[in-house]
Amino acid sequence: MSTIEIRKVTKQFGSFTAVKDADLKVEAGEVVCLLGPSGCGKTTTLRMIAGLERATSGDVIIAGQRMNELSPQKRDIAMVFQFYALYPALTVGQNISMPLHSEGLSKADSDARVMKVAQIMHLTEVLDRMPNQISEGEKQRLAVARAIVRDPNCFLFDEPLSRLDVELRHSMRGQIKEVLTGLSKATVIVTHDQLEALTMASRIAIMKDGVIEQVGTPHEVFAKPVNVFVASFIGTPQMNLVEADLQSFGDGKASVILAGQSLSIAADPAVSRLKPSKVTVGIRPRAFSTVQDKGGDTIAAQAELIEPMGAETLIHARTSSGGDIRVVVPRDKRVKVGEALHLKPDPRQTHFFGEDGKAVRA
Amino acid sequence: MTVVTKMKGFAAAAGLAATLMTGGATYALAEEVTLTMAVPDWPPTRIMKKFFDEQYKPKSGNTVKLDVDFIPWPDFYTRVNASLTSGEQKYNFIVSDSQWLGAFVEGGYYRKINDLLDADPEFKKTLMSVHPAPLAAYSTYPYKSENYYGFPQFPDVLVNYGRKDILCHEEEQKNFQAKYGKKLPCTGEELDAMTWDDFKNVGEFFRRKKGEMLAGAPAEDDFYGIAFQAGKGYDFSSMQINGFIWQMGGNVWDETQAPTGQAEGVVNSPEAVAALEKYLSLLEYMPPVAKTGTMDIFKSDELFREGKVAMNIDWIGLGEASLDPKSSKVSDKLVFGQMPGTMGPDGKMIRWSNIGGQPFVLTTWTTPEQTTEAVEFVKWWLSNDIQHQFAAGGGQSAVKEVYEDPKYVTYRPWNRAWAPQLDWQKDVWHVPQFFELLTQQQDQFDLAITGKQDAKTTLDNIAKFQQDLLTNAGLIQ
Amino acid sequence: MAEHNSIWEALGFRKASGVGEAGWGRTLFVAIVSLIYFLPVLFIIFTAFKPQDAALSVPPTLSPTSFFGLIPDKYVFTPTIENFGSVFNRSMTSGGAPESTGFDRYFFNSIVIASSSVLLALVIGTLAAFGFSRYPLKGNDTYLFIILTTRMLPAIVVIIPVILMFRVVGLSGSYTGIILLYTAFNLAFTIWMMKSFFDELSLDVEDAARIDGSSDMKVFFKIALPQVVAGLAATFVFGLILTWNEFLFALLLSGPDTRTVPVAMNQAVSSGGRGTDWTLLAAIETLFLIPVFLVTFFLQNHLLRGVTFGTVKR
Amino acid sequence: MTSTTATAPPPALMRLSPDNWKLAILVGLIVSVIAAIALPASASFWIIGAMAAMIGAAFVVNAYRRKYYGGLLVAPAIAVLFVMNIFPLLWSLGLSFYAYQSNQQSIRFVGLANYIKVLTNDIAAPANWAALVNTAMFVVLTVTAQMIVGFLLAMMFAKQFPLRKYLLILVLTPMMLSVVASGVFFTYYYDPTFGILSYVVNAITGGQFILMSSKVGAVAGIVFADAWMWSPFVMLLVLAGLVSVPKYLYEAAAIDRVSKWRQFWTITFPYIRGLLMLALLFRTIEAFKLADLVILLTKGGNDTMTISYHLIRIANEQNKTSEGAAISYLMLFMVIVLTNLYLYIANRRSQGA
Repeated sequence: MSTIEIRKVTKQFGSFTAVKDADLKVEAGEVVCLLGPSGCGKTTTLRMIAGLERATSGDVIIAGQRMNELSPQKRDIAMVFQFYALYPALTVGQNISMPLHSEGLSKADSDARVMKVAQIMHLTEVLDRMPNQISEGEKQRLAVARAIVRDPNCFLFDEPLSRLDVELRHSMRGQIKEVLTGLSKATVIVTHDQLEALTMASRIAIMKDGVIEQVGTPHEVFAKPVNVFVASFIGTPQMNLVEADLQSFGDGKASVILAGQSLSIAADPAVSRLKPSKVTVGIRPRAFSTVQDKGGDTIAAQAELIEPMGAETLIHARTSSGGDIRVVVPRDKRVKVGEALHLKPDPRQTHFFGEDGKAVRA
Repeated sequence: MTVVTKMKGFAAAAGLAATLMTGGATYALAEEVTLTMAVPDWPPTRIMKKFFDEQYKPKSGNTVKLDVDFIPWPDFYTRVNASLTSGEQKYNFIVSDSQWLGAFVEGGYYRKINDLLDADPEFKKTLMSVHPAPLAAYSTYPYKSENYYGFPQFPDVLVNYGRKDILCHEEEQKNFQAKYGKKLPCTGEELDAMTWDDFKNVGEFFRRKKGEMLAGAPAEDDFYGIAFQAGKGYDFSSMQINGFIWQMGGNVWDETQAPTGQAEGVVNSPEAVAALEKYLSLLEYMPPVAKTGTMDIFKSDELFREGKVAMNIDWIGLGEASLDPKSSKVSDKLVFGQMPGTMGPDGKMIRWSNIGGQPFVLTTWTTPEQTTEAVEFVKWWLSNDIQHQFAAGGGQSAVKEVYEDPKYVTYRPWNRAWAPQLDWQKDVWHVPQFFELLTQQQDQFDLAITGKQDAKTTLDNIAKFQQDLLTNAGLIQ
Repeated sequence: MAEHNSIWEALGFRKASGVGEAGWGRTLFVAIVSLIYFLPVLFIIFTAFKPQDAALSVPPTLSPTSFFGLIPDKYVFTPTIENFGSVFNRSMTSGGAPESTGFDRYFFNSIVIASSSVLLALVIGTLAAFGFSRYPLKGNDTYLFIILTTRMLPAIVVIIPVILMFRVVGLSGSYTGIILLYTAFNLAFTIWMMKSFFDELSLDVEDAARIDGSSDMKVFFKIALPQVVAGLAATFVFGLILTWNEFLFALLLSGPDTRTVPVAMNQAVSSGGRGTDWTLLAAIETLFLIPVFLVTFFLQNHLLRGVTFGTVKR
Repeated sequence: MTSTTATAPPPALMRLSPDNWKLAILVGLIVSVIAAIALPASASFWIIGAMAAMIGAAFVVNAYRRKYYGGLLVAPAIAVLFVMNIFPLLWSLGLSFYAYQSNQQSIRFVGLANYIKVLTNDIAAPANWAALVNTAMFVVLTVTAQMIVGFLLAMMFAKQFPLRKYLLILVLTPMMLSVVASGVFFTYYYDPTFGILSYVVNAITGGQFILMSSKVGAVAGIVFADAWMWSPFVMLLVLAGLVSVPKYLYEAAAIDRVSKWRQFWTITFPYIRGLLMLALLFRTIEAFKLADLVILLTKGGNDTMTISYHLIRIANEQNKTSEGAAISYLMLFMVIVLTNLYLYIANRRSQGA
């Protein structure tokens, strides 16, 4: 069974806690992306799974077996490094066959495996070249090829695409996903690029300051962020997070004073538990509709900066109380700088966060 | 056609340039004369400098400065040779081993002083007051000719260093008497009377392993009876072996017989072979380092000072260290005698030994002003008063009036053996080929000492080499 | 399997946290090997502290203290610092009063001559290395090789012309002469080392700087040089070690006033009309070791990061 | 950068200008030869010197005018090397074609006679060959020992561990010693009466132990002392190579379950090969010059004479300057051939890999 599980894993470097009480379970065939800003502990987590770092406490369980004390060699895993870690003195072909030496395969078997993988990763043309003689994309594919040539317990990827340009990155995402789907292994990918995570992962684990904030499918983390950090981290343009005063809750609607204006917004019943207090209201930029009249339940703002994004247009608007609001409108909706806008949030896409930053949901 | 003597020209150019550059400055004041001297760095030269600074008053009224370059002994030849042969012309006076005379006189570096002697009878008288054997050794080239070059700086001979506490110990005396039917030499006079056979007996008798009884107490370490030089470096076996060869009726190639004197047939004569065999046979009784070919004059001296041997034959020049309790474990147990001799068929002792020590010489580029002052300095140096002071301060004197003075023997314990030994000192090879002769001979002797070759082969090789070399050089016809 | 791994970790030979790191067990092992390797030096240093008459004692004395009875008394000597005083002041005649040996001067000379010649070689050699690396001449490798050959001949062969030349231009016995000679002596090594460092640098940065309008001079000083600081440190240390102990040129080209310690050290090898004065020699060497030891110690990190270049290029 | 040199047209030979170095060489050569033949040496020395300065100046002006900075950068080094090293080397090369002894003031051109003598003369040649064979033996033994010991020491220090810095300096110290001091102390260590080695061996075997009394022992003693002193040099170079290996390669290898042995050959060795070759190159050149330890330990006894010590005896002690020069140029020739071989192999390997 190819699974990965970490339980209450903590890593300390001296007095600095890099990872704190991380829990994560990756099933066979599942791809989990560790996503977070740099320095959040995601690479450390991955290295602990690989055995390159020893967990200070907690359990690392691979294929159902606790492996905390085992060296990387004994964990039977495959890993793709951020800088590929290609063996500079070996040819492409030798690089691919390197992990096979410990399997005791015959030369013919080994060669066959290398050829097969090379075909999958489109490396057959460059098998005899040295790593410094191939392109960046080929290096990346070689790194993956070296990982999948074996039948390991699981796959680990450390920022696999960070060194590629946008176009290559796009096509590699597809290729890797395709390859991984065929292998049905537990896979962990570390990335700081949410698009990469959203497109490749079955589930995403979002980390901040050594703590896993939320684990969920791409849809879940997008639609139901558990806290302000996840809400702001996932989705582009970034979600609007506006401070508001919760006045009262009744009839499925919350009355708030937001940017100096009184609004009544449909909200999750759980909001009713909140006492009248400060809350943060999260509204995605695409969740506004602009209305003509300045009737109730709209936010009045003035367009300050217009950024065309192709099919859509991003408007930076300023509310009467001075706050910034990002709004995405369709391309055909023409807005001029200085124009007054009346923004009506979509109640189904409005998130309430309590004073502790946690989402308030049923 | 002969190619232009470029080297010579170059040296001349160098000299010219140097004179141009330094001339004005150095001789701006005519009455200020600097004599530059290259000397090995050791007490006899340090004391000479000290006496000069404290006592020397030039008669001429000039200000005379003695600028002494003290060069550590191990590098002395290298430094001096390079200075001379490169045409550096740096030194006016050079302390020189007597055997370097030939090479550097022929090279045109050492100044012949006959004209100075003729011009200054007092100077001549001073030099002639030196015992003829050391005078010939230190001053003449060709050896024993009338051409004079040098003045004794530190005259030196080989003497026998003994350990009174061991040699005079009652028990040992008794056992020795019982074993050899002869008295174990104990006093200086008894040491003087020793032959090489007696010396061998001492060696054999005192070979003690660690823990065996030695002079009434268990030996703390392996103990040996005798030691003398048997090293490969410089002349650290030839100087001893030559004594054996002369005493036993052989000879080395004799430069005073040139060009008729031969090497082959002389150097490897049966007498010489027997002498070398005798020398080699004694090595057996010496400390183990003798077998490595590195037991030079310093090593045997060190073994003696550390109390590992009962007798050591070494130069007087190394004696001070034995007297100093800081560097010697035997400083209060010393007895000195003459180097052993060989009993002739007529029952008379045959004595010969190779002289040591160093003269100092004048160089050819020394200016007349400097030469004048230099002569005054030499006269002062060889004057009885200074020579007495020198001897009292740890030097030796070859000036007759000085060493015959009864005071002389009181200066140092070995001085009793000094005067009689001067008579049988000989020197070798004042020829330019000295280093080639010496190097090859030392290499060959080393093979014999380390047991790789017998005495006959060794001397045959040496004779053949010398015959070839000296024939080519025109010194053998 | 897990246990097997842990034994090495428990002993400190391996650290789970990270490849390429080890713990105290490794320290212990390396300490033992290093100390054994260091023993001959340690013995020299100890000898410097021995009373003169203990230098050659049998059995050899090995330690200044018995370590609370751990070492038998016969191997223990009573330390003294007298020898260090003798280096600078001792009687040079039999029974005479102590006088200055000139060693203060010799130490000063050694420091001045070694440091200035190594620095000079570093400056000239680094410029040349940059030239060879960035502006290759036709037959560049041949020139480099010729420079290397200047290190191949025993010094004794070239010494006579050098002495004469010094005499002609009046450099005999001067600091300038010996410093210039040592500079040349160090150049081959400096150029080879520094060229290797420059070869390893990325040219893109320098090209970028040129595009941004930097002069070639600025490229060298502001871009290239800061990247090879480690190399400079390494070359300096290697050069210093070689120059510090140079003997033959120093013997033949220095005068009484510019004599260096390695030459004067032989005073103790044949000392005062006898052979080696062991404690004096040890004291000189110990003192002489200190400056170069300290420099190496403080530049050690650079040495390790510094001497990294690719392959020998010809 | 290099294009500036390629585009400049070669100056016409006879054009009179301060940057016409070709003309300068021509004039310099002619004047020098005439001066050497016609004038006394004292005058021709300065004239030849002036000609050399003129040629050098022409080169510098030429480089400057063509904005050829490479030349300007290299010039000071070349000047110092030329004056202090190359000129004396050429001088002694010249002397090797003359019959000249530095303590005799005559000199005679003899062509290749010195070379023929040192190679074939039945007295001189065997000594030279014996010294050469010994030197080759020492080079092989001591360089091998240094490479192995230096390499092992480097492996020992390759990992980071507590106090590494302080232990490393201990191992580096031997190479900082002056050869005189360490050599003299090795005579003490090996001394059969006073030495530590014999004391230890005596205590174990009970018999006498005289290391330096046989060729094997003497060679071992010299090689040990030399290798002990210079292994740290090799260690430092190798260690620098080891620490330059990116750590992630070892991590990748660990994950790929590559054996330690294979890790060494595929990752470590390629990184240190260049440095090993450099260490080998410099140590071999130095080992060819091995003399001072031999002088101190054996004086060449027990058949340990090396070519370099032999040369000192011939050129310095016996003042056979020309003969010494001939020997040293033959030796130089051999070292050059050897080093070129090294560099050729090193280069081919690094390109092939």
